[in-house]
Parts: sequence; C-alpha cells; structure tokens
Amino acid sequence: MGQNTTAADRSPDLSVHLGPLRLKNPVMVASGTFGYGQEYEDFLDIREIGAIVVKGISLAPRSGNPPPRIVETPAGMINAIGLENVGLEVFLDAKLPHLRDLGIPTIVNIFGNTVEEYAELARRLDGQPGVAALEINISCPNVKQGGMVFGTDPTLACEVVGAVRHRTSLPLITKLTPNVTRIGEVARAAVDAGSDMLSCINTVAALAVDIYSRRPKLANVIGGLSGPAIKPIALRCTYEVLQAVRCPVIGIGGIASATDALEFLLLGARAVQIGTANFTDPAVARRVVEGIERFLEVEGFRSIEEFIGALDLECTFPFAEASCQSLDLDG
Amino acid sequence: MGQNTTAADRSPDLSVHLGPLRLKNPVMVASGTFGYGQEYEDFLDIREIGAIVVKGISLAPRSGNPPPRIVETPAGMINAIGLENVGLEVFLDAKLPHLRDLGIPTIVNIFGNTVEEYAELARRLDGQPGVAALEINISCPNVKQGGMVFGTDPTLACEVVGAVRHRTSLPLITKLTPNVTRIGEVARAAVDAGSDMLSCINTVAALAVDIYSRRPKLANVIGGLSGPAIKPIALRCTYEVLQAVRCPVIGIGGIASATDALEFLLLGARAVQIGTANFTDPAVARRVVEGIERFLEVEGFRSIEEFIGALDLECTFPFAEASCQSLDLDG
Amino acid sequence: MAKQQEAARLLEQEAVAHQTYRMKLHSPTIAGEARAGQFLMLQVRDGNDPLLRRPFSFHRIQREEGAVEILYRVVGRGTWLMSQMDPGSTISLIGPLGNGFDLSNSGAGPVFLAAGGVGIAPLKELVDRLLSDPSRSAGEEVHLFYGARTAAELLDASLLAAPALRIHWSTDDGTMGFRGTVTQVIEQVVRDEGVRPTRLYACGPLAMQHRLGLWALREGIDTQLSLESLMACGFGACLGCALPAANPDHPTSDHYLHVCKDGPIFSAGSIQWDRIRQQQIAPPIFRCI
Amino acid sequence: MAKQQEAARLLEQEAVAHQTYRMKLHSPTIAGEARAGQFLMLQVRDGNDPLLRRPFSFHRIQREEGAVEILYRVVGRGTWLMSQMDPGSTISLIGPLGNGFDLSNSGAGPVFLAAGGVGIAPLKELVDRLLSDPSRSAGEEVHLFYGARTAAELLDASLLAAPALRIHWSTDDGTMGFRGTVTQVIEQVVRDEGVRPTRLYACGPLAMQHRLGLWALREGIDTQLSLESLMACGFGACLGCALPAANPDHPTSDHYLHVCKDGPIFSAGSIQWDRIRQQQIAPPIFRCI
Ligand SMILES: Cc1cc2nc3c(=O)[nH]c(=O)nc-3n(C[C@H](O)[C@H](O)[C@H](O)COP(=O)(O)OP(=O)(O)OC[C@H]3O[C@@H](n4cnc5c(N)ncnc54)[C@H](O)[C@@H]3O)c2cc1C
Ligand SMILES: Cc1cc2nc3c(=O)[nH]c(=O)nc-3n(C[C@H](O)[C@H](O)[C@H](O)COP(=O)(O)OP(=O)(O)OC[C@H]3O[C@@H](n4cnc5c(N)ncnc54)[C@H](O)[C@@H]3O)c2cc1C
Ligand SMILES: Cc1cc2nc3c(=O)[nH]c(=O)nc-3n(C[C@H](O)[C@H](O)[C@H](O)COP(=O)(O)O)c2cc1C
Ligand SMILES: Cc1cc2nc3c(=O)[nH]c(=O)nc-3n(C[C@H](O)[C@H](O)[C@H](O)COP(=O)(O)O)c2cc1C
Ligand code: FES
Ligand code: FES
Repeated sequence: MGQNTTAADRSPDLSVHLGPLRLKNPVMVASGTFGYGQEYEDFLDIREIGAIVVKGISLAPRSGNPPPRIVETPAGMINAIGLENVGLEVFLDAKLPHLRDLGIPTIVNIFGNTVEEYAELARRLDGQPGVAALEINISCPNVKQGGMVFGTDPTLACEVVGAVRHRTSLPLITKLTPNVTRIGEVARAAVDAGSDMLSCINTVAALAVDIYSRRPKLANVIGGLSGPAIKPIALRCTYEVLQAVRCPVIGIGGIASATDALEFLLLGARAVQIGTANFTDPAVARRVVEGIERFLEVEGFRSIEEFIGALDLECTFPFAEASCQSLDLDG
Repeated sequence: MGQNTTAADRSPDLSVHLGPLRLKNPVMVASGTFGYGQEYEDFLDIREIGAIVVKGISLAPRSGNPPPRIVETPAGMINAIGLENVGLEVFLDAKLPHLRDLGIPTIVNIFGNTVEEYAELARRLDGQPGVAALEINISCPNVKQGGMVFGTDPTLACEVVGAVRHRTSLPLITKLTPNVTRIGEVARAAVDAGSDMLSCINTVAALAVDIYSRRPKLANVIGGLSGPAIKPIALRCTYEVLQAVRCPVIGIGGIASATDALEFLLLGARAVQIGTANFTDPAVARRVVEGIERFLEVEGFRSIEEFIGALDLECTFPFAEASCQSLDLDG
Repeated sequence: MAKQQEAARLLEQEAVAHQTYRMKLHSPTIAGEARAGQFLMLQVRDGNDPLLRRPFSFHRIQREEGAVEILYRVVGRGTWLMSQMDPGSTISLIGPLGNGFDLSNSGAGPVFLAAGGVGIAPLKELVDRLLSDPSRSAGEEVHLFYGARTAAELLDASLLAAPALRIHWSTDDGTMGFRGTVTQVIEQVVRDEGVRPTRLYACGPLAMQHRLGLWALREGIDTQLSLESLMACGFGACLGCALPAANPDHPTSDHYLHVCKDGPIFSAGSIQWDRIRQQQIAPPIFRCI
Repeated sequence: MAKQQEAARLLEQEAVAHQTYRMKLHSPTIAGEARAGQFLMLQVRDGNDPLLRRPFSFHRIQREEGAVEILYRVVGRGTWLMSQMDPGSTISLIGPLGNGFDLSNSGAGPVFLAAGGVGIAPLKELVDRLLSDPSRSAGEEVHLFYGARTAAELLDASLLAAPALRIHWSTDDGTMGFRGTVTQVIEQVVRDEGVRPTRLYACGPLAMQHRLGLWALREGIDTQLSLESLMACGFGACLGCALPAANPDHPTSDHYLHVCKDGPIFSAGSIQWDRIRQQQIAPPIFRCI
C-alpha cells in the first residue's frame, strides 16, 4: 500500500472488540424492540447491524401481561408487555436458524423466575451455533415474578450471574436496571460473579393514569419507561457503571440518532443498543451506523476505538492569564 | 340557603387539608423554580397559588456551581445550579417579609451539609411569622456535600428529619429523591422520624455530553433531570410512597397542566408542586388551578377532596357474561 | 406485500364531518401494495412530541394516482396536529400493515357492512372493492349500515353512494335516518326484510362490534371485524397491541392476538371478548381540560 | 417595565444573510415596553419539543406599529424550526427581559459599536436610538465595526446605512471590507485615525468581546457588552444563566452574575473572564450529523 492509500483505506473503522466478541460496528438493537429480526427485514438489511439482541426468552413460552400494555408519555413510552415470548424451544427451532443463516451476531436475552431457570436456560443455549452471547435480564420492571428483583440487590445479582456462568462458556452480558440507589454496586457484583460485560439500562419503573376513567393506563399498573426521555438517566448510569468496573459496557436508553449513540461511546461505552426508536423508524439502526461513520470521517477519527472514552473531564479556562497573552488588542 | 343555591355554592371546593396545613387549593410551586415569588409578580397574582415553596435555603449564602448549569433534554432539562441561595439571614430580612405581607402560605425548603446545619436552620426558622412549613431537602443530586446522600439511606434520612423535628414545631415536609431502590423505605423512615408530610420527587440524577467538544455539558458533570420527561417516574414514586405511608403526600415531577396535576391527585397525593413548567409558562400555576376547577365542575365533583385518591384499581370486564345479557342483538 | 417507510406528500386535507377530516397522501409505493382493511402508521410531526406514530386505516387506495386516503377523527393531540397540516407538507408513513379484509367468497350472497362513526374509514375502500368484484352476482346486495351520534358526524351521502349499494343511515338523536343504533337497524332489516348476510364486515366502537359479533356467531355468519388497540410499532415488534384470544382448549388461560399482525381484521370467534378490560375500550372523546 | 407573556403574530419572515433570518412580530405590549439591548424568550412551538424557550435580542422596536423584530441565525433545532414558520403563525413571547443598553451620556464623544456575525442583532436598534438621541452632538461619530467569516453572513449595507453612521466592514476571508477581524479593524482605526471612543458597545463571539473588553478596560473606555448564557427562564427564577463575576475583594472565590437579570449587558470589568470555562463558549455551529 504505502503512499497509495485508497478512499476505502480512509473510511473509518467501525469495528469494536467487546471482550470476547468482535462486532463490525458498535450498533446493536435492544431486546424486546426488534422481535427476532424478521419483523424488520422489509425495512433494512439487518446484516448492517452490529448485533441483534432478541426478545427476552424464558424456558416455557409466556403469553405476557393483559392489555393495555403500552402508553405514550412525553418523549417516551411505558411498556408492560410482561415478557411475552415463544419460549426456548420454539426460539431454537424456528427463530435462531434464520438469524444464524444470515450470519448476524445474535445475543440471546434470557430471564427466569428463579436462579435455576436462568441456569437451565444458559445450559441449553451453551454451544448452540449462532448464539454470540447471552444477555442476562435481571432488570425488567413489569413482571411480578423475578425480573427486576434480581437486579436491585447485588447479592441476588451475583447469584443469578454466578449460576449462569457455571453453565455456559458463552460471553455473558448482564443487563442492569436504573431503579437502584447505586448501580455501580450491582455492576461490580455482576462482574465479580463472572459477567464479561454489562449493558445498561433497562427501562425506568413508571406509571400512568387516566383522570377520566380514573384507572391506571396499563393493566399491569407499573411499567417500564423507555425512549428519548430516559437518555439523560441512561447516560448517567453508564457513566457510574464505567467508574465502577473495567469490563466492556454497552449503553442503552433513548438512542434515536448517531449523536445519541456517540454520546454513550464518548463516555466509554464500547457499544450501544437501540430500543424504542426502532418502532418509530424501523431503519434507525442503519441511519445510526451511517451517521457514526460520517461523524468520524468529518471529525478526523480513523476508528471508533479512537473516539470511545474520549471524554474530556478537565476544566479549561480559555481566558485565563496564559491564554490571554496573545489576545491583546494592541500587541 | 336551602333550595336557594347560587352559582358560587356550586363551584367546586378546591381547598385541601395537608396535615396541619389548610390550603385554598392543592397547587404549589416547587423549590428552586419560583425564586422567592417576586420573579413572577409581573405574570400572575401569586396569591392565587396554594403555597409557594421558596428556593432552598442554607445557613450561609451559597454561590452555587460554576456554569454551564443547565442543559435541555428531550421533554426535560438537567440542572446543576448547586443550590445557589441568599442564605438564611438575607432570606429572613429581605425575602420573607414580602411573602408574609402578601399572605401567601410560604414553605421554606432547607438543606445543609451536616445534620447539625439542618437542625440549626429549623431552630432559626421556628416561630418565624409567615413560615407555613419547612420542606427538608434531602434529595438534591447535584451537590457533592450533603443533599442527596441523606435521602438515599433510610438511616441518614431518619437522623436528619429527627434532628429537625426536635428544633421546630412547624409542619415538616420531607422531600424524597427518586434515585433509590425502594423509595417507600425512605418515606417510612422520614415519617417515623417525625415528618408530617412527604413530597416527591426531586430531580432524577442525569448527565449530558457534547460529542463535538467531547466534554460534559454541565460543569458539574451530573445534574438533576426535571420536566415532562420524568412525570411517569414521579407518578410511580408517588404511588409507591402512598402505599408505604399514611401521611399526606405532595406530588412533584413534570407537571405542566391541570391534567398532569390531577393524575397525582388521583393516585392520592393531597397537593402538587409545579417546577420546570414555571420557566416556560410563568402563569402555569394559575392555569392549573383553573383547569382543576373546570374539570371538577364538568365531571361532577363538588370538591377536590372527593377526587383525591379516587383511583380505581379493580379490573372490570365489560363484555363478561353478566354484562353481555343486555347486549343480545335479537332480544 | 413488503412494508415500506415512505415520505408522503399531503395532497388534500378536507373537513368532511364534525371533527372529521380526509387526507389524501401521495405515497406511490404504499398505494401500490395496500389492500382494503390494512392500515398505515403516520408520523404526526418530526421530533419527540408526540413520540409514537398513529395508526389509520386506508379509506381509499388510488393506485393509479399513487395516492392513499385516510379518514380520521380528531380525538387527541396527534389527530389535532394532523388537522392543522397544510397540503404540500411531507408526512412519513409506514405501510401497508396488517392482514386486510378477506374478500374471497364475497360473491356468495348478500353482505352487511356496519360502520359506527369514523368506523366508516376502512369500509369505503371495501365497498369499492366489493362492488367492483367481477365474481359478485349482480343481484346480491351490499348493505351498508352507517350510524353516528348525530348527523353532523356522518359523511355526506354523495361520498358513499354507489349503484349497487344500499345505505341504511342512523343516528342516536334521529337527526339523520333511523333514530337509534346501527345494531337496531340491522335487527330491523334482518327481521322485516328477511335478509341473511353471508358475511358481516364491521368497524366502529368496540361495544358495537362485540354485539354484532356475538349475534353473527350465533347465526353462523362469517365476520370480518376491524379492531383497534394501542400500538407502538404497527409491524409486530413491540407486542404492545395485544387482544385476548379465544382459546377453546384453554378458555381460562390468557393468550393474546396482536392487532397489527394477526389483525386488524378478526372474526368474532377469534376474540375472547369476556377478557377485554374496561381500559381497552377507547375512553370518551370529550375532554374538558 | 413589566414583563409580559404575549401571543405574537408573525408578520414577516425574511432570509437576510446566510442562515440568518429576520422575523417581525406583532406584539404590542412588549413593543411598548422594550428597550435596545433587552431580549425576549420565544417559544419555538407548542408542546415539549423543544421544551425551553429561546432568547433573542430586540433587533428593532417599532412601538408605533406594535411590532418588534429579531434577527437570528440558524444554529440548531430550535432556530431551524423558527425558520420554517410562515407569516400568520402565532408565537408565544415573554419580554422585555434584561437590563438593556445604558444610553445615558452617549452624547459625550464618539462611540464604537462592534458586531461579530449575528451579534449585529441588538446593535441595529441601538444605532437607531443613538442617532436619534437629541443630546448627541452632531459632530461626534458613531462607528459600527461589523465583521463576519464571509460576506454572505453579513447583512446588506442598505439595512444599516444611516446618515451619521460610519460602518467599518470586515470578513475573515476578505470577501467584504477589511480582511481580518473586527478587533483588527478597531485597532487600525484607533491607531490610524486617533479616535478614542468614550464608550464601546459590543455583541458577538465571546472571544471577541473578551479581547475588546480587556483593551477597553486598559484604556479606561466604558463598555457595554451583550453577553450570552444558556437560559431556562429568562427572568431570574432558575439561576441557570450564571457568569463568573469579578469580585475584587475575593478574586479567587466564585461568585456569579445572572445574564438574564444582571445583564445581558455588562461592563467588561464586572466579568471574571479567567473563570469562564471552555464549555460556556458556544460550540461550533457546524454539525456534521
Ligand atoms: C388499526 C387501526 C386503524 C385505525 N384507523 C383509524 C381511522 O381510519 N380513522 C381514525 O380516525 N382513527 C383510526 N384509528 C384510531 C386512531 O389511531 C386514534 O384515534 C389515534 O391514534 C389517536 O391519536 P391522538 O394523538 O389524536 O389521540 P391520543 O389519545 O392523544 O393518543 C395517545 C396515544 O393513544 C393512541 N390511541 C388513542 N386512541 C387510539 C385508538 N382508538 N386506537 C389505537 N391507538 C389509539 C395513539 O396512537 C397514541 O399513542 C385506528 C386505530 C387502529 C389501531
Ligand atoms: C440574551 C440573549 C440574546 C440572544 N440574542 C440572539 C439574537 O438576537 N440572535 C441570535 O441568532 N441568537 C441570539 N442568542 C442566541 C440564541 O438564543 C441561540 O442561538 C438559540 O437559543 C439556539 O437555539 P437552537 O435550538 O437553534 O440551538 P440548540 O443548540 O439546539 O439549543 C439547545 C439549547 O441551548 C440553548 N442555546 C444554544 N445556543 C445558545 C446561545 N448562544 N445562547 C443562549 N442559549 C443558547 C438554547 O436556547 C437551547 O436551550 C441570544 C442569546 C441570549 C442569551
Ligand atoms: C416494548 C419493549 C419491550 C422490551 N422487552 C425487553 C425484554 O424482553 N428484555 C429486556 O432485557 N429488555 C426489554 N426491553 C428494554 C429495552 O431492551 C431497553 O433496555 C429499553 O427500552 C431502553 O432503551 P430505549 O430507550 O432505546 O428503548 C423492552 C423495551 C420495550 C420498549
Ligand atoms: C433549576 C431548578 C432548581 C431547583 N432547586 C431546588 C432546590 O433548591 N431545592 C429543592 O428541593 N428542589 C429543587 N429543584 C427540584 C424541583 O423543586 C422539583 O422537585 C423538580 O424539578 C421536579 O419537578 P418538575 O419536573 O416539575 O420540575 C430544582 C429544580 C430545578 C429545575
Ligand atoms: S403494534 Fe407493535 S406489535 Fe403490534
Ligand atoms: S435564565 Fe433563569 S435565572 Fe436567568
């Protein structure tokens, strides 16, 4: 090559290492917002996405919560889907093969009612071709059994992650809830128990009521807030988690543009997941990948790795003595 | 009177009892968003407001955090004002007399760096004519010393509230932070320590960064998210607090309309505070009072007390057997 | 039948009844694929307020012109903002979505169409399709039962009139047509004229569809009901648009259909009506503040 | 000088330079009270997106017509949305806010006005006031130093021309007037013509105002700088709009001024320039995504 650099050489490298994973770009789609991929195939070539996190899977199929399950809020939405899913069996037989054939890194989001259920899911997913990693959901705010309770207590989090760790050699991501006093403590517990990576955040516990019917707007009363409204909270959680641990962190929450995604990466997240925005713009993941590439190009970064964690926390005073010398008017 | 009811008799009663306080309506303005009242006198007759909560007061004046102190976010804003305030002395001499002369119930929001400072503030405010109640701020996310740390731990919360309780006979409101795992526990601790009422929520810890300068958008890095974006979180917190305690609760968070206010009242909050919305519509408090009155009139409530806590949690099935009988087409 | 995201141009915006508007949108790709009974998701405006798209049925599909029409009622902020848009604006659409009406076998006998209020929206395109169906024998009538609370809420007759269509008008207050409900008019026609439809298409308030659906089930009449649910995506990804499914094997365990992909057109027998909660019935439109 | 919340009607919207627009708003109450150097808070559109109002200086105050004009540059989403509005729209304003320019004593000698880019906005009204000030002696000139990066960013001369006004144009790229900065032109005029202003009014990039401010301080020239800060309210309630205050007694302890009530017009000596952080300097306008 030498002098002879081509345009292709100069287009920035978007690939990232996430612990044991290597992705062609840092943009994933979040669990529960992208189905099993097929729902989006009319809108974009899903192979352009860094990785797909599939809808949360339990051992047995679940029919989910009674409707109404969603409600719109300012710059956000609350959902209480109740982790409706086809169950592990159907997932392995009917959903995974298609994703595997497409060759897209597939991260399986798992949850159970008990530690044993999590462990059993891990055991059965271990070694399944086409599964790139497991994301352990200990953070769903809208189901009574299980879910968030594991994520709000470092000891319980440790138990779940440890049990999963023992049953699989797959890369493990633990998905954290923002609904805690100190997210860093849960983060550390998960890493200590063997989680290779962390993703944050899941939805923020929330509620909506209708003053005319005087009823909760969701049958489940409480649900999880997502969308642009929570982005500032998600950034703060990501920041706190990055201060608490050294493993790769995946930022999630309110991402709807390349700018949003780059904000998480700037803090030091090594990848991001897009959730709610997929609903309103089903090709958003592609737009975000393209925007990141353009940003790096224009701002002169050769790779996304150069930008990750480039946050400048030093405070500088441009008009302080030193800098002022050269500003003298009559010099 | 008898048969001879006049229009005035029929206009709904908006007055509420809040423990020892009686307010002409349940609409207050939140600490830090209404200055000391004067800032708003060009825009509305502030005597129309149920009560004013003044900017948080400390023993000594505080100059606050360096700028930038605010940033706009989707349907919200983050602030890190850093509790800039004139200090107790100036407040008593220069601010309180005016509010007292207007006869508007004034709630003094207090905060300190230590338990002793809180106690001393309470002692010096005790018996001050014109002070209707104290609101203990143990929930400010953007100052390092004090503030939120007291609000995130039931034991510390208990200590602060207890110390204040011993120094004053004024009605006490403890202002809770949403940045905890179980807000009900802090709520109970505050009430056990002698708080007459609770208000919730203060802002949600949040962060914003600029990808071009690669710096945090706030000099303080972390700030507090407020505005419509947090209303669903505030409603959930209010709901949880109401389940944990029996004392009056004041709902705060994202209220910008009568509908928003009524949502908190429907859950059982006995009053509300409007914060961020005062900035964009300085007469919002009057609009909210008027809207509540119109709502009660049209929906047939004689008083706001009838509506407070009228949430219907029963799930009904309008097309279930019983209800269906009468729907037969050929009857 | 690929789904599309398309930037449409607003060609026409017209008030056609009380708080009811018709929008004509230039959206050739969607128009080329759409079928009666399907719907689109419309982005009310750029930005986050409101965040979610709104679902609307195809009122008319004008393939040649590359246009689709929707008919909508202003019931909240999103539809109010829509009503303020001027021709020439660009509006992002996703569509066509959902299953659409089953038109097969529609030639076998008289069919009934029941519309309550703005429920007329998807039935206009359906009428056009039914009447232009070459397999339909000329003698077999299409009956449209069309009611609302008051005359001002009804579309003008000229917008619906068609040679082989019999329209039965009704209003709750008697200001137009029969005084009473669509259900009562159907009852009367069935009783007095002895017509028995082979199929019932309906769109309108859930209570109306429930009532008609149960009747049709009893009578063995095939139903095609256009049902609603809150939706975040419209294409099967969020699982938000659930409706309780009839499950004869497990009548007491909850199981759900998804309006955006299993519907929005359902047979009455596929729905577990007695598990539908009060909250799923659209709240009253009237808002005092 | 009561502050008002007023629903204004957009009378005129005109592109006057690269990415720069002039809006004329019918807002009689605010127009009746406003003074040069004050500002208003403009609600970009209804709803939550964007949430906060945007601050703009009065570009012209037309009391008789009950109108005010603003001159704004499209730098983000809010100003972009503003540029899309059509005459006839209703826009909520709050104003007049802030202290405004001090015009007293302006007759005492030559005055300098320095505008960088859209910083010309408040200086137009100021020019009109200065030139119509009866106490001003005819011989004492008003110099307007007006620069931008390139000619396309400058207002047309016809919009500023006035009998007793000397305009010194400059551009960074030399496409109009002097090639260089406003500061350099001022330097030159001071040196070559020996003019020493009694007062300097300025509006523009902070670095420019800082440079001019220090020079004026050294020269003992009275300054009236129009400064900016992020604002949530605009009327003293949020305490968001802080700028470090010079405090000769405590030069190292932080103390703040509030742009919306202590300003936006400040003398150079009242600001603790060396405590201003990088983040307070408006980020570059160019946004690649
Ligand atoms: C498949 C389908 C087809 C539809 N076709 C039409 C049509 O042709 N004409 C028409 O006028 N209306 C139709 N609706 C209803 C229409 O989508 C709602 O009236 C509209 O979304 C209300 O939006 P809003 O912002 O004005 O009301 P708001 O009440 O302010 O909306 C708040 C939220 O509730 C949702 N929502 C409110 N009402 C409904 C509803 N009835 N169904 C689904 N979501 C709702 C909105 O989408 C939004 O997310 C259809 C609904 C569905 C599901
Ligand atoms: C007192 C005062 C007077 C001003 N007068 C003018 C004027 O006459 N003409 C003009 O073009 N601009 C003026 N500005 C700057 C103008 O307010 C901003 O350019 C505008 O708010 C940017 O909004 P946006 O949504 O397009 O940008 P965004 O960057 O998307 O805005 C995001 C947030 O930052 C705030 N913001 C961004 N830039 C500034 C800034 N420079 N100063 C204050 N807040 C900012 C916005 O208000 C908003 O809250 C003035 C600012 C102040 C404080
Ligand atoms: C409708 C819906 C369903 C979701 N289902 C799951 C799930 O099954 N498992 C999970 O871990 N997270 C689930 N989430 C959370 C998202 O993966 C994501 O963490 C959250 O929505 C925040 O990101 P966003 O703001 O981009 O949506 C769901 C979110 C939504 C909105
Ligand atoms: C600029 C600003 C300053 C605030 N200052 C205080 C304060 O001094 N004391 C306090 O208890 N809360 C303070 N708050 C929190 C508000 O009182 C309120 O709890 C919070 O903003 C949520 O309500 P909102 O969404 O209606 O703004 C402040 C909020 C804002 C936005
Ligand atoms: S609306 Fe999202 S699955 Fe049906
Ligand atoms: S902008 Fe709110 S105090 Fe100045």
